[in-house]
Amino acid sequence: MTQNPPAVSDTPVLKLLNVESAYGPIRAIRGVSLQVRRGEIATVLGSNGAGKTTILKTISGIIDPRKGSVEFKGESITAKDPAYIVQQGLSHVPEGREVFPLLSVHDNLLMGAYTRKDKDGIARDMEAVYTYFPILRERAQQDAGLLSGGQQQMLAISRSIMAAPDLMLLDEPSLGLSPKLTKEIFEIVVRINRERGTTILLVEQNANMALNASDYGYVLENGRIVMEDTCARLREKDDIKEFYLGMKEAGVRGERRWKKKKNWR
Amino acid sequence: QQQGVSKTEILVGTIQDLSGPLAGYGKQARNGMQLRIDELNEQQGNINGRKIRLIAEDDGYDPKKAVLAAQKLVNQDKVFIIAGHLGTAQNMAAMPVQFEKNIVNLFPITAAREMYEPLNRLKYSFAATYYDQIRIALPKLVKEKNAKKICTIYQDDDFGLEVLRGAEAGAKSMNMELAEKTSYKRGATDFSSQVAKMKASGCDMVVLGTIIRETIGTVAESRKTGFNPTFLGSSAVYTDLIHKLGGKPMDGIYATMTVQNPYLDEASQPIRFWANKYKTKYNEDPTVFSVYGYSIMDQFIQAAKKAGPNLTTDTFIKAMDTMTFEPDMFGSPKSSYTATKRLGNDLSRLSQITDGKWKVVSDYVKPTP
Amino acid sequence: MRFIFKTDYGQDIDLVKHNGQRFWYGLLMVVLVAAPWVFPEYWLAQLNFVLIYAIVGLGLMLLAGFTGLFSIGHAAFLGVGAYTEAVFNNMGVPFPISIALAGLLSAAVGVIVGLPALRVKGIYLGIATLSFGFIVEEVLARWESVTGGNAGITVKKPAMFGWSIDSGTGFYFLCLIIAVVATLGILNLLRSPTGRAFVAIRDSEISAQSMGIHLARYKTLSFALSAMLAGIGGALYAHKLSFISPDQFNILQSIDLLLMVVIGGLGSVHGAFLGAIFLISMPQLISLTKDYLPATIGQAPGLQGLVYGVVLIAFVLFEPYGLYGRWLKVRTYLQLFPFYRKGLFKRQKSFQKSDRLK
Amino acid sequence: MTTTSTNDILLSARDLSVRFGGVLAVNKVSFDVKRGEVFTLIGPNGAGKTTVFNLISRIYTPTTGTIDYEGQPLTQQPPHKIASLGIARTFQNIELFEHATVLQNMLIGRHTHRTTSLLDDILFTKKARQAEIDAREKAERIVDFLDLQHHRDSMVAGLPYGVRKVVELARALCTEPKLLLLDEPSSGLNVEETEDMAFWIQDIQHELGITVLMVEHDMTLVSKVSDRVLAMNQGEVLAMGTPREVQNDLGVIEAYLGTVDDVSSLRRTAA
Amino acid sequence: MQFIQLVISGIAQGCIYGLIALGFVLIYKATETVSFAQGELMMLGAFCGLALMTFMGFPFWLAVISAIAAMAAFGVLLERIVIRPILGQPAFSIVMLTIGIGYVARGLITMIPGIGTETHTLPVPYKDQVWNVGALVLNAEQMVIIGATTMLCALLFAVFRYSKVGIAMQASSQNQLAAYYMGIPVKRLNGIVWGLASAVAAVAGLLLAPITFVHANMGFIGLKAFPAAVVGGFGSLPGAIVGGLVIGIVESLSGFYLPEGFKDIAAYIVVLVMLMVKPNGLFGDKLRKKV
Ligand SMILES: Nc1ncnc2c1ncn2[C@@H]1O[C@H](COP(=O)(O)OP(=O)(O)OP(=O)(O)O)[C@@H](O)[C@H]1O
Ligand SMILES: Nc1ncnc2c1ncn2[C@@H]1O[C@H](COP(=O)(O)OP(=O)(O)OP(=O)(O)O)[C@@H](O)[C@H]1O
Ligand SMILES: [Mg+2]
Ligand SMILES: [Mg+2]
Repeated sequence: MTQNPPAVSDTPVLKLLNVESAYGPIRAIRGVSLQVRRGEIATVLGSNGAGKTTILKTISGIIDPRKGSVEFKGESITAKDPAYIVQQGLSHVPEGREVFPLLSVHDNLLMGAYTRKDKDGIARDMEAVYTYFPILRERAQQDAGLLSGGQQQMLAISRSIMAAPDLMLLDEPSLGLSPKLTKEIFEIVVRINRERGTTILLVEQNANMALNASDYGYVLENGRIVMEDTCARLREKDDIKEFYLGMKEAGVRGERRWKKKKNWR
Repeated sequence: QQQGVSKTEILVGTIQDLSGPLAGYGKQARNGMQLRIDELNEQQGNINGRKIRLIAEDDGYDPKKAVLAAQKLVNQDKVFIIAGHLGTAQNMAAMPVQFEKNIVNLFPITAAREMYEPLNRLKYSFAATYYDQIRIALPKLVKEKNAKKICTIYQDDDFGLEVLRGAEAGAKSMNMELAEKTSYKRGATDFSSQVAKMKASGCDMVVLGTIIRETIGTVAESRKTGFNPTFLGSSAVYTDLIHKLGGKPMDGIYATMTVQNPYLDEASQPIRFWANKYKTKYNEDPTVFSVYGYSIMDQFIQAAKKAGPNLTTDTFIKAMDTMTFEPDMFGSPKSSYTATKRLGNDLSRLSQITDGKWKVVSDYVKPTP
Repeated sequence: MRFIFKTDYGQDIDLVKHNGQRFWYGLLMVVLVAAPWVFPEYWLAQLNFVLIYAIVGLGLMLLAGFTGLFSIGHAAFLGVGAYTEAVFNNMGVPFPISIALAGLLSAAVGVIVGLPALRVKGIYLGIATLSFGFIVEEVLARWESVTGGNAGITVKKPAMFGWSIDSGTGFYFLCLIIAVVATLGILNLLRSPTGRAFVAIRDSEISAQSMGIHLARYKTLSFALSAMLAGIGGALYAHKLSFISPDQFNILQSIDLLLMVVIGGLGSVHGAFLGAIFLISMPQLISLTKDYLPATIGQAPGLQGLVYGVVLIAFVLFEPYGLYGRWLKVRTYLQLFPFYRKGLFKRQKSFQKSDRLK
Repeated sequence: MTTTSTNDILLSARDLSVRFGGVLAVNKVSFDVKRGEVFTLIGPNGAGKTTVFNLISRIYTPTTGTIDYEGQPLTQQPPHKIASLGIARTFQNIELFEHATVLQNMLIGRHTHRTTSLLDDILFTKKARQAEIDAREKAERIVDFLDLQHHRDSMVAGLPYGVRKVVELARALCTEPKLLLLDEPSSGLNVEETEDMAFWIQDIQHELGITVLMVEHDMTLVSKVSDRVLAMNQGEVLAMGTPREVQNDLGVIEAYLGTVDDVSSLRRTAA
Repeated sequence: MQFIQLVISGIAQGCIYGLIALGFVLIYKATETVSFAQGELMMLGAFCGLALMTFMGFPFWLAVISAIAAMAAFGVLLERIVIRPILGQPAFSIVMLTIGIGYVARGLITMIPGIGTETHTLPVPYKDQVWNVGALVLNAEQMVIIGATTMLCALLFAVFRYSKVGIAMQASSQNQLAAYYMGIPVKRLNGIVWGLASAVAAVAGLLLAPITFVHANMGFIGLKAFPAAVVGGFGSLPGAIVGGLVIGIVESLSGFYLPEGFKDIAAYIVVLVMLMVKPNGLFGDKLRKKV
């Protein structure tokens, strides 16, 4: 990337304070506080069931937090209607694609731009996502439900791009994408961040990609944030290397099947 | 100790459809009964020292609910008698419950033959059945109009069936056959093919096993398509709604009737007075069903008085079985009961809509021998 | 909270998990057996209806609650059962045989009705069953030589080998026994491969199929079993009413049956019973309370329907999981008593997803 | 990495094609899966990999071509028979029974092994009870194998994505298959969990002796566990061979793997 | 001639079914629930028109427009109070709600003293007019229904096919969660849908009233409209009309040419045959889940 990135300002676009969310009796996240500053890409790492998806869902109002507050662009959006939150300039690429199966690809994209009024801008962005993912143009009239898994993922991301949001929440965007496309997706994410100044909160299993593309990272374990730092520094931590980047000190795990306890050095 | 009779009170139960398809009738019948009871309790004093209290249950025209309602009345409220229960299937389901406890089923509002057949000492039925009405009236009208081909359109349920059977019996008594029998399902709105069928068979006399909206629908469709036979309906057709809703095309329809419709501007003064009293009390126009309810209660009161101070099911039956009820102001025929004759009478009159109103056009029709 | 220490897999499979349950269900049985001597006649009659409807409800629960196939024509099976019983019983066939025939014939009709279920789902299936319901009703009305047509038929008391059940008590015990047997059968079914196959079909057909479940066979089986219970219920219904006519088995009856299982709580055996209690007692409760209302309201026609509708709406709004769901909450509350947290059952936002694709 | 030396072919696809309207999803694809090996399908999104799985599990019928399984034509079998032939699968988008617990899901997997009749079930005879206990034992063994003790009695509806993937695997294993079809087993798993998955797949191959046919995008996992790899593109075969061979195939790199390996280029350059 | 006359009657009756089916399809397309209250909404619409025309003395057109508007508002209100609290629950909960709404509507109307239990007639200007074309008799009431139905159907079709709001309604029915993620105001749209459906019901009620009269149970005709919707394919608006016509014509012809009883169940036999031959109806989408 050669272009000059817009400076990351210090004002947080998104601020979570002590958020606790639960599914019935199961508390999925407990006292999570995090911030995403305007113009940056932040990432949340964490193992299965750590609560990453729950955080994103809480932000976009899909589940109401038990405690704590969520602030977006200085306004509290705690437990607001999800549609309202999205209209404030936030868009969410959900886990598991969630396309509109019986609408055509084209209509799916149009729905992405539901909150927008500028016809020209929409047409421009439509053209842009078709360039990112030519297959979508090819399948514009096909029902989205008949796309392959990866194609649906492309559609889900594109749909979110169509919203031209201020803040994008991405839940595992590379899920089910080919290695080549995975890289491309991250390039697109970074480009959108750099070119449009879109702030991004990224949840990703592919930690290597995520840590390289992001500016700031949080590590989530069992619903709690156990570590946060700039990505540059996170990349250097041993635990991160071992558990998230798969770089092992030779012989620590190797082909043997026991797990080392994480102690967050 | 007789249930439902105390020193000061007689408990009368009734089961009506107050929420189902016949809620209109059910309500009117109940109001009619209540009107008579109020007259008794407020003005005329009592029956051998007892006032009447009416307990009305709603069965929504559902036999299962009728059983439960009967069970409540008989076993929970412990009524003395059940009177004026609306609906054939509903009565059929409720009667065993009553009979088990020796409770009389007095004058159910349904003109089905099962209400007095087979004979049971606890059954009393008050008015000519649809079967008899048509069976007796049809030959008279056929002769009068010199009709050649008789058809019938009937509702596909127990009610319609009774009319059909009556028509068949009536035709048979003249050595005729029904040229066309056609039916529709309750709640139908389109009668075009039925009318087309009857038209195609060239009928000049149509027996209507229909109620209100279906009568209007059939007749209107016929008039539109230029099919103009003589229409004869049962007493179910004899309601002011036919001409009120159907308007001009309804003129000329015949219907059998047992009591007169209480028009508010009726010529006969007592009926007019009664109708207006009803209207003031319930804020709606009375209909024949109000009259049914009123008459049922009136005749019960007469019989209960006659039964004397020791009112039990047995004394009541004894009184009933020697009762003769004179024609009342609504023009009902004289009726009488014995231990073996449990249908008050099988007579009906013919009436016809002329200028948007029912007019009585014949005296009580006697069965042609 | 009760913790059960399990020592072998058999314990997981047992119907009764611990002594507490054993005690409560035992007590329930004692009350049911003593009912004829304890409750007034009127209540006993209601209880009897409850048992009959619970039997039908169990069948519908199996179909709708566990297999996910909604039938809006279930009254047809009730009708087939009732008429079979009426006809055979009146011919003098001993009661055990006639009721078995009623069940079997209904099951056979159920198989036929189940056929479209192999191709269609959801609303389409609903309408298919509804259509069958209408057709069966019409057949009952038109086949006069057997059914007596719209005039209906009177059903004699159940009798076998010169011994007839005519007292309310005898008939009550008959219903009780059948209800208990049916319940046990369903419970057994649900803890065995057949029951699991039903649940699998409900949740994902494609995946059930890839697990080797023969969709057509199990769907028809579910229809057949469900119809059989409805038929047996219908036979008892015929005796309880002692007069049946085709319009007793119309769409409104079908809707009532469906409401019964949904209000009871879809997907639970308790639900069938709770739903039956609701269905039978609701109109009675309304009519008991209306005497206390001012006459203009209490005596107004339509009140029954209105209240019924309002209760129904209130139910869905406040307790979408039905009576059984409510019961579970009450139970958890009691078990957790001092530690119960307020938000425990706070309803989550939930999101509907098309089930056109299942 | 062991390669099985048997020449015994378990599944063989010949000239498979399937067309959906204008889309030729699979075009003349042929391949053989040998008994005991781990055979992996890779390819760009929309290449037709899942469709091949769907053809094998008879969700779709091929427009042309045949599939033979143990020497018998598979295309004549009804879909529900596939499982009893010993073919189990997982789904790319996870198709679990949401309103059942993990254990119940796995027991449903035992369906093809049911021994009881309907009557046994209704009466819950001794035989039914014993069958039930046996099924449980089998299921519990797999629970242990896949480390699912923790989730054993949880409702699937509440499980995180990654665990569901494992539950699907567990359910498929419960059918005791000969051939296991895994559609992207590692998607949604992090590095550590993917490693676990690799171990499991190896164990499935070696200890349970199950042949595995897999679709996968994670090349680390692919090269670790597969014996042979088939690369597809736009419905056609692009390359076939050992993981290393395929990974070095220029066509595969072009269409699938991409050329840039260093992701640090993504990083924000200081302003 | 006979035949043509029967077909014309069938078409007219079919349009009635179609018109009500339109309401079902509308709700289904936009919320994926089946409204069992559609018939009752129709009944309320007719009573509303009746009240305006006969009790309040509004002129015909004003009464029609006010009745439709009032019912639309009522629909929105209904959604707000009753449906919204459980928005997102499984579709079947909402089906139950609509059954409940049906009971309440019928109960409430029945409770109105002196009016509720009666049958009324709606004084429309074209009442009882007939045109004789050759030997055929065309009925004004039926012609009005045919015309209005066609127009409504075209209008709704356009809304769903081409307007953003229409597409968004379908989107939220297919995947509510995703609709929220897109910022689609699902709740508001739902309100609009129910408003629309009530308005359509009101139109149906007003058009039907001259033929079937106004009474508390007039909504039961909705049961015939279900088959119509299914034959057409439940998600298709033109399908609703075509399905209605098919059923209407089959009914009319079978009433004449087939033995007694067939007319009443013709609709249901048609449905079953259709489901066997073409499980998704004439215009329904062929759906198959891709895994
Ligand atoms: N609908 C639900 N009902 C009950 N519990 C749930 C539900 N959804 C999630 N959970 C629980 O909440 C916790 C966090 O789940 P979440 O989906 O946020 O994890 P995650 O970090 O996104 O995992 P993954 O990487 O697998 O997507 C998990 O323990 C899970 O079991
Ligand atoms: N039922 C169907 N109808 C129409 N097109 C289909 C259908 N199933 C698959 N396709 C098309 O066939 C192609 C192959 O799909 P498939 O799901 O096999 O891809 P895949 O290789 O599994 O891709 P991914 O890695 O993204 O899952 C895609 O372009 C898809 O759109
Ligand atoms: Mg997640
Ligand atoms: Mg795939």
